[in-house]
Amino acid sequence: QEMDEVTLQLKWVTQAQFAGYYVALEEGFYEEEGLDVTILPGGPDIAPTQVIAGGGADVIVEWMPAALAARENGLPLVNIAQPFAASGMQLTCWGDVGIESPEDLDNRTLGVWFFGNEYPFLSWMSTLGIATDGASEGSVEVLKQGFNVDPLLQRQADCISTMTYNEYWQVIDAGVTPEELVNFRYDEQGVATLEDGLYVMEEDLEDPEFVDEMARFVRASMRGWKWAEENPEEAAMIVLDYDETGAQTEEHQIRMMNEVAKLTAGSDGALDPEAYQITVDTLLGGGSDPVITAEPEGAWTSAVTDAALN
Amino acid sequence: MALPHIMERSAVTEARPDRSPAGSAPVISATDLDLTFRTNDGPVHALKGVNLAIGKGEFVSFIGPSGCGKTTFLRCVAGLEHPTGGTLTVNGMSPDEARRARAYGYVFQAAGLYPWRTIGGNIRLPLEIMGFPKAEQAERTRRVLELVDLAGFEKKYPWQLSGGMQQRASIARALAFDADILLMDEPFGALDEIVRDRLNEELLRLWDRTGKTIGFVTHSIPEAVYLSTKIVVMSPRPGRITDVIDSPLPRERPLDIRDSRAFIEIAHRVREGLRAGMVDD
Amino acid sequence: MALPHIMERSAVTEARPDRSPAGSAPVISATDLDLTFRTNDGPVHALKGVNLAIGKGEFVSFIGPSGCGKTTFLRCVAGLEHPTGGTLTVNGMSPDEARRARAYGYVFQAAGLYPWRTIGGNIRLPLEIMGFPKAEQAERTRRVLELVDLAGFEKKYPWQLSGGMQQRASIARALAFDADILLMDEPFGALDEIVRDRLNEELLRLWDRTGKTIGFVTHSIPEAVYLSTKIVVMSPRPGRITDVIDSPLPRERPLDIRDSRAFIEIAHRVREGLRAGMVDD
Amino acid sequence: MRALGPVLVVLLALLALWYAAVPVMNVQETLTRAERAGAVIEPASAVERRDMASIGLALRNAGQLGEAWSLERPRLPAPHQIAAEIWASTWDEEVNGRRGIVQSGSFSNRSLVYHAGITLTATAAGFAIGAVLGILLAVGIVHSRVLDLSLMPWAIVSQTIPIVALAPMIIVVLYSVGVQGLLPKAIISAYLSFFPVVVGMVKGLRAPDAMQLDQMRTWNASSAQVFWKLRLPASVPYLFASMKIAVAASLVGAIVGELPVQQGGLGARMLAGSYYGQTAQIWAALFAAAALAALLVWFVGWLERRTLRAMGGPA
Amino acid sequence: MSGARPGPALAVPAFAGLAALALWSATGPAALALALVVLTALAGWGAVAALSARGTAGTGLIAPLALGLVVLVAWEVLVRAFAVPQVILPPPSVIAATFAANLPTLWGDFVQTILKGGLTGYVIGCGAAFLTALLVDRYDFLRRGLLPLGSFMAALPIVGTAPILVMWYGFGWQSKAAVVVLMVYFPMLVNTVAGLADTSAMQRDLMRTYGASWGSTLAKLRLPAALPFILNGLKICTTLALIGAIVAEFFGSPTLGLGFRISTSIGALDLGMVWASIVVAALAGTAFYGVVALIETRVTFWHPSQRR
Ligand SMILES: Nc1ncnc2c1ncn2[C@@H]1O[C@H](COP(=O)(O)OP(=O)(O)OP(=O)(O)O)[C@@H](O)[C@H]1O
Ligand SMILES: Nc1ncnc2c1ncn2[C@@H]1O[C@H](COP(=O)(O)OP(=O)(O)OP(=O)(O)O)[C@@H](O)[C@H]1O
Ligand SMILES: Cc1ncc(C[n+]2csc(CCO)c2C)c(N)n1
Ligand SMILES: [Mg+2]
Ligand SMILES: [Mg+2]
Repeated sequence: QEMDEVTLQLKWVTQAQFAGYYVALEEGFYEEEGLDVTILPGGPDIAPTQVIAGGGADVIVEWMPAALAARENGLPLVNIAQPFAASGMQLTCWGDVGIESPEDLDNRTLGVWFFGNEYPFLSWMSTLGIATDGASEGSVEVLKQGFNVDPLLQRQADCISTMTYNEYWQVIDAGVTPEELVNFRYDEQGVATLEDGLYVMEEDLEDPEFVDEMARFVRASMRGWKWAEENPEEAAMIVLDYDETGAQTEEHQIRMMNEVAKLTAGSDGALDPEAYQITVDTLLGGGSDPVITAEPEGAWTSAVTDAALN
Repeated sequence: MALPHIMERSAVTEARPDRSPAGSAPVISATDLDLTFRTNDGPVHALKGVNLAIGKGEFVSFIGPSGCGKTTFLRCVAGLEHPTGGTLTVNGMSPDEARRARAYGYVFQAAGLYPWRTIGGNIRLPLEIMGFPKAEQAERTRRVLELVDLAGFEKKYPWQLSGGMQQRASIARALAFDADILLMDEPFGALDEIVRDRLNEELLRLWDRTGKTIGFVTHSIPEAVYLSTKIVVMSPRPGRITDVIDSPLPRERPLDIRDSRAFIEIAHRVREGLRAGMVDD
Repeated sequence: MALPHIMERSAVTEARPDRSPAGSAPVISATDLDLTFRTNDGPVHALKGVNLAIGKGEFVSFIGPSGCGKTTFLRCVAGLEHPTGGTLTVNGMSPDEARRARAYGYVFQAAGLYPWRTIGGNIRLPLEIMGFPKAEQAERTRRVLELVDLAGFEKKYPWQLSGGMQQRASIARALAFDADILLMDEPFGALDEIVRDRLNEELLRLWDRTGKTIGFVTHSIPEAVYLSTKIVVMSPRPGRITDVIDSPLPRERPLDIRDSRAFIEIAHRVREGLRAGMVDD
Repeated sequence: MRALGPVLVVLLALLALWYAAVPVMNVQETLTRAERAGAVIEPASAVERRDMASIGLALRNAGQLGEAWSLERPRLPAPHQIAAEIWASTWDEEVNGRRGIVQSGSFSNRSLVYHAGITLTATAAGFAIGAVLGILLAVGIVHSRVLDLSLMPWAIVSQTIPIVALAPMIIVVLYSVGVQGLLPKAIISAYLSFFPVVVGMVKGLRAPDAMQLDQMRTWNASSAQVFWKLRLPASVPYLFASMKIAVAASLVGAIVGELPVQQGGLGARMLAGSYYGQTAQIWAALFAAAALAALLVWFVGWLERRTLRAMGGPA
Repeated sequence: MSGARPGPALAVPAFAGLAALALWSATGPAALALALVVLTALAGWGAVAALSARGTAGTGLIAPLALGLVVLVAWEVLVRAFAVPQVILPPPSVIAATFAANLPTLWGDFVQTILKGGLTGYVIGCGAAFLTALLVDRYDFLRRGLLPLGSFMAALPIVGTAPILVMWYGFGWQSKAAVVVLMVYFPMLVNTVAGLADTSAMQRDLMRTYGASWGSTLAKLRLPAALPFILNGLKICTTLALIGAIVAEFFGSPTLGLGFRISTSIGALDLGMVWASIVVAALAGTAFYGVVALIETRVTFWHPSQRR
């Protein structure tokens, strides 16, 4: 039987954040759907949007702000599924410097991820009425945070961006007690944006065969996700086996899997239009320099999930 | 005072072409040769009105102060430089044709052996380039090595030989393809006097044995007198011939000949010619 | 045949020290000088049992085949090399003390001018180092430039001068600080015969005018004979003195003197001495 | 061997300096840990300590610095920590580890041996491409005046472009035209290594002086003969000198190329170490890379010696 | 020989005409565009060959510009003709437009990365290397002990050192300067040491005959003799310094700088901005290199390599 080839480009390195796809691959869920899937790990400065534009992938895992920004820049990406129901991004601060509420952020130095991940932060600051051009009254100093949590540990920044499932635990692993830290979940600040969705090129969706292929892909992936939620330890081990850098540790990946499961828990793969609207509103409200200037049209479709889930 | 003296010599020079030995056509013949280099600082008149005929089997030395055009003349003969006026023939051909016909061997001032080739390899180099068959290459290499007294050193590398031996190897290389003409530009300039004496003796013997026509540039008056059948004295700016001296010395020349009356007289005349050229300058 | 001849000369040499002119203490005096270089290939015996006394105002030439130790001896005198045996004094001091007392000027084989300094700057170099006042530096520079006939070239860079002019500048540099002893290691080796002749004449004149003591290394027999009051002939491996010839030529020496009987005889004796050394080897 | 003495002395001095620097560099973290463990620190809070000079802080709390040489996330790890990490991620992992070569039959992806192997392959491929390209360009430049005039300035400009910063994009673009795996890394590696080769090789091919070229003319040699028999042999010493620089550049290129791809290699290892704050792992990978570079340079030097000897140079 | 070639009178207009034609065809059929690009390149070759055969003054400048022009035309035409997505490779015209529209931003990045990070690191690194070289030259022990270890240090790849230095020296330009110091230190050291050793035994002996001290030998002989090497080192280090400063910004930076701009713009798929930043880097690098090369020709005018 002829297998359909699908290439998936991840947003980041191989880790439990992408456990569902690796599980689906390892457990043969893709194969059962007649798919021959290749998973390409991402990495720093690899833009999945660019990869798909160049034809290097059929479908990508991307965060919605980056996908919508790309759409405005002339790359028509469409969300076909949203395995992550909730956002895991937060700002983690030292409590002992006197930060308790968002207002206390004024005049601080903050570490932020750029590379398309800065939009929710900028939008949040704009709703708070805080500028981002240097540590002074009514403004914060923004650092382009690198790949790790050192800026916080070294106290080069008062707060840094973390994911609930990853960097936060690295801070804890470094010996910091949860009591010393204050977390601001973007979810709770009302500036949540959708993370880790599946995106394809708009023109590809005109082909019913491709839609069918994607439906099977999403179905198998969601099976993978649910399997991973139920078997976090096995899932983490599968991820570890696929990690070619050999840098991940079992303990950390199992914990990450457990945390990720909380974010995927509410999702069957279908995009929640309400969450989509919050994301769009957040991005449109990005202050003087919004990420997107107009309400996007056709940036998501339920055609694939409809086919997949029925 | 010096001027009429030169004029007289020049007159003699110009009369030469018909005087080449045995009346046969000269091997190298230059008429009214001119060469001007174009440089950034303006033209350099390197050769002016040079007339010279060299007959078969002659040993001709060129002597003159630095920059007088000795090298330039030799290079013209070799087809490495192109005269801007006058005519020059080698074996009746143009110098370029002669070069392509491999009519001559050229020995540069420094030995210029390739350090990555053995002595044998260095001597084989022109033979390879000229496409001699392998067996003949070996045979010729053996023969010229013997000729310059370097048999047994074929497998050695240049740095394993003394300066004098290197220079002999370089001469062997020029001899290997057996051109009738040998052009040598200060081949012994870098050697000390004693080694030089020995090589001079050997060169004379070689010339005697092979009957080649030799053009030889030198700065040393005794060397020029000792070696040549004909000494061409040149003066600079623009380079021209001020004197051509036919040597009365016999073909057989022991080194002692340098203490002879005749030798000292020719040397004196050469020195006078050189000084005249300087004063004239 | 050669051996007794050398022995005889050596005997004469050893008798020398007491024979220095005017009976005054010699400026340079070597007794049983030995020098062995330790190299990776084993020791090189560069000087062996050298005995020599040079009196004030003498012009002493050193001649011998390549590698016989001429340079090494001069360097010992200059305190640049340290003998491994025997004693050597310069002006009654050790060579090192003499060096620090700036007792001599040294001229190397190649001109060795610093390309980043003008001719004037090069001549000023030793003066700067020795801490002469600015005004005197200028004055001395002017004077020695005139002495070597280079007035007007003070602002030029070395490469803008011919080889002969560079060599003269290098001599001027050695003269600038007016040491009583001048040590010259083949200063004219790289020059052509005509330029060399002229520089030889000028050097003689300078020596005559200043009364300096000069040690002069050369490869050229005529040069040695023409210049010296005393010619030291050396032979190699291990380097030793085979002959010391006191020249009967007068102090006044036109270039023509080289065609004279006396000159030719001395030259002959030098050549014989050199050959003997070679055969002996 | 004679050189070993001074190297050892300097090395020991550096090590001593290093050990002395460790408590100063790590003072903040060490004191924070001591504070969490209940010790009395002066000043008492991390916020107060934040902007203080490290040396002063270290001196005032000299008694609390015992842990500085064994922190898990040090700013500056102690040499023995790095040594331990290198040991653990080479011998120990391969011999005793579950994925090591002893138990699994292939090199463990957690060992530096495995990653050095990946990097070495990319480096070798990149170096080969870069060297060949550099030599070809040099041949073109020496033989064509047009290329000489127009290409050389651009070769210089090419080196002012921060290719290292563009590596991710280049890999993506290459990916889109179907080039993947070893080749993209090799291309970046080649980009960094071709330049020294061009410069050195042009110099080498032009090393024969006018006399040697004239000599060839007197024999009426063709330009191919001049190239093979004169220019090429004469350029060998220059070629090797520049290849030593190029091979080190190749290694840097390969490491840079590995960063975004994250499919193994010392570069991926360094980044992962940085990403997870495993300082010792970065340092170990760093030292492995430096050792690899030294090895490669030594290898080129060895090739050089062999070639020159085969060409008859003084041994 | 040269008479057989078309003169510049023919080749130059042909080149210009073909370039224009190629640009005009950019949105037409790909094959035609490709053919025109090849023809343009050939005409450019002919023009440069004709100019250089004549030895026309300024060929040294015209030739590289002609090649640059050929590359730009080919780039523009091929990107358009083959409809390469802008998010993969934008055409030069788009890059130029972005460049022009973002001058203030790019200027700020230039100041941050090149002037503050690159130049400071360059000065400190080269200066430290120079002083070390003097020490190494003075004490043979250090030469034999330090240089082998130095070559080990030179092999430390920037991608490993940059995160560490950002951790040590913070996010500002200081850490970038530190990365640059580490990058330029060794090449500069090696060159200076080689230069200081590049005196002949004769030149050194000459100083000894003057009874010169170490200091005056250094000032009057070794330093001047080392200048060509020192300047060569300085020249090599220019490009290293810029690359180091830019790359280090990938590992943490404030919200400006060329490295920051490049990485952020890739994330936003603003490829025009990416390339505009690269243009700034290349211009700055070439200018920096050019300035040092110019100083080199001025200061070492006496060196044979500068005299022809
Ligand atoms: N390629 C060249 N371009 C310009 N001028 C040249 C060139 N070759 C030689 N000259 C000049 O032509 C003149 C004659 O030079 P040539 O080399 O023939 O002299 P020479 O007699 O061989 O001198 P030497 O004894 O120093 O070798 C000199 O003034 C020299 O500077
Ligand atoms: N530094 C050294 N180390 C080892 N051997 C040396 C050294 N300097 C000179 N020699 C050897 O000592 C011997 C004498 O050398 P020296 O330079 O004094 O000869 P020379 O008479 O000046 O020769 P030339 O006429 O070639 O200049 C030679 O065999 C030489 O190889
Ligand atoms: C250069 C760079 N920096 C930060 C992120 C943000 N980011 C997106 S997913 C992810 C993994 C979470 O553990 C992180 C850190 C990025 N993509 N690239
Ligand atoms: Mg000549
Ligand atoms: Mg000598």
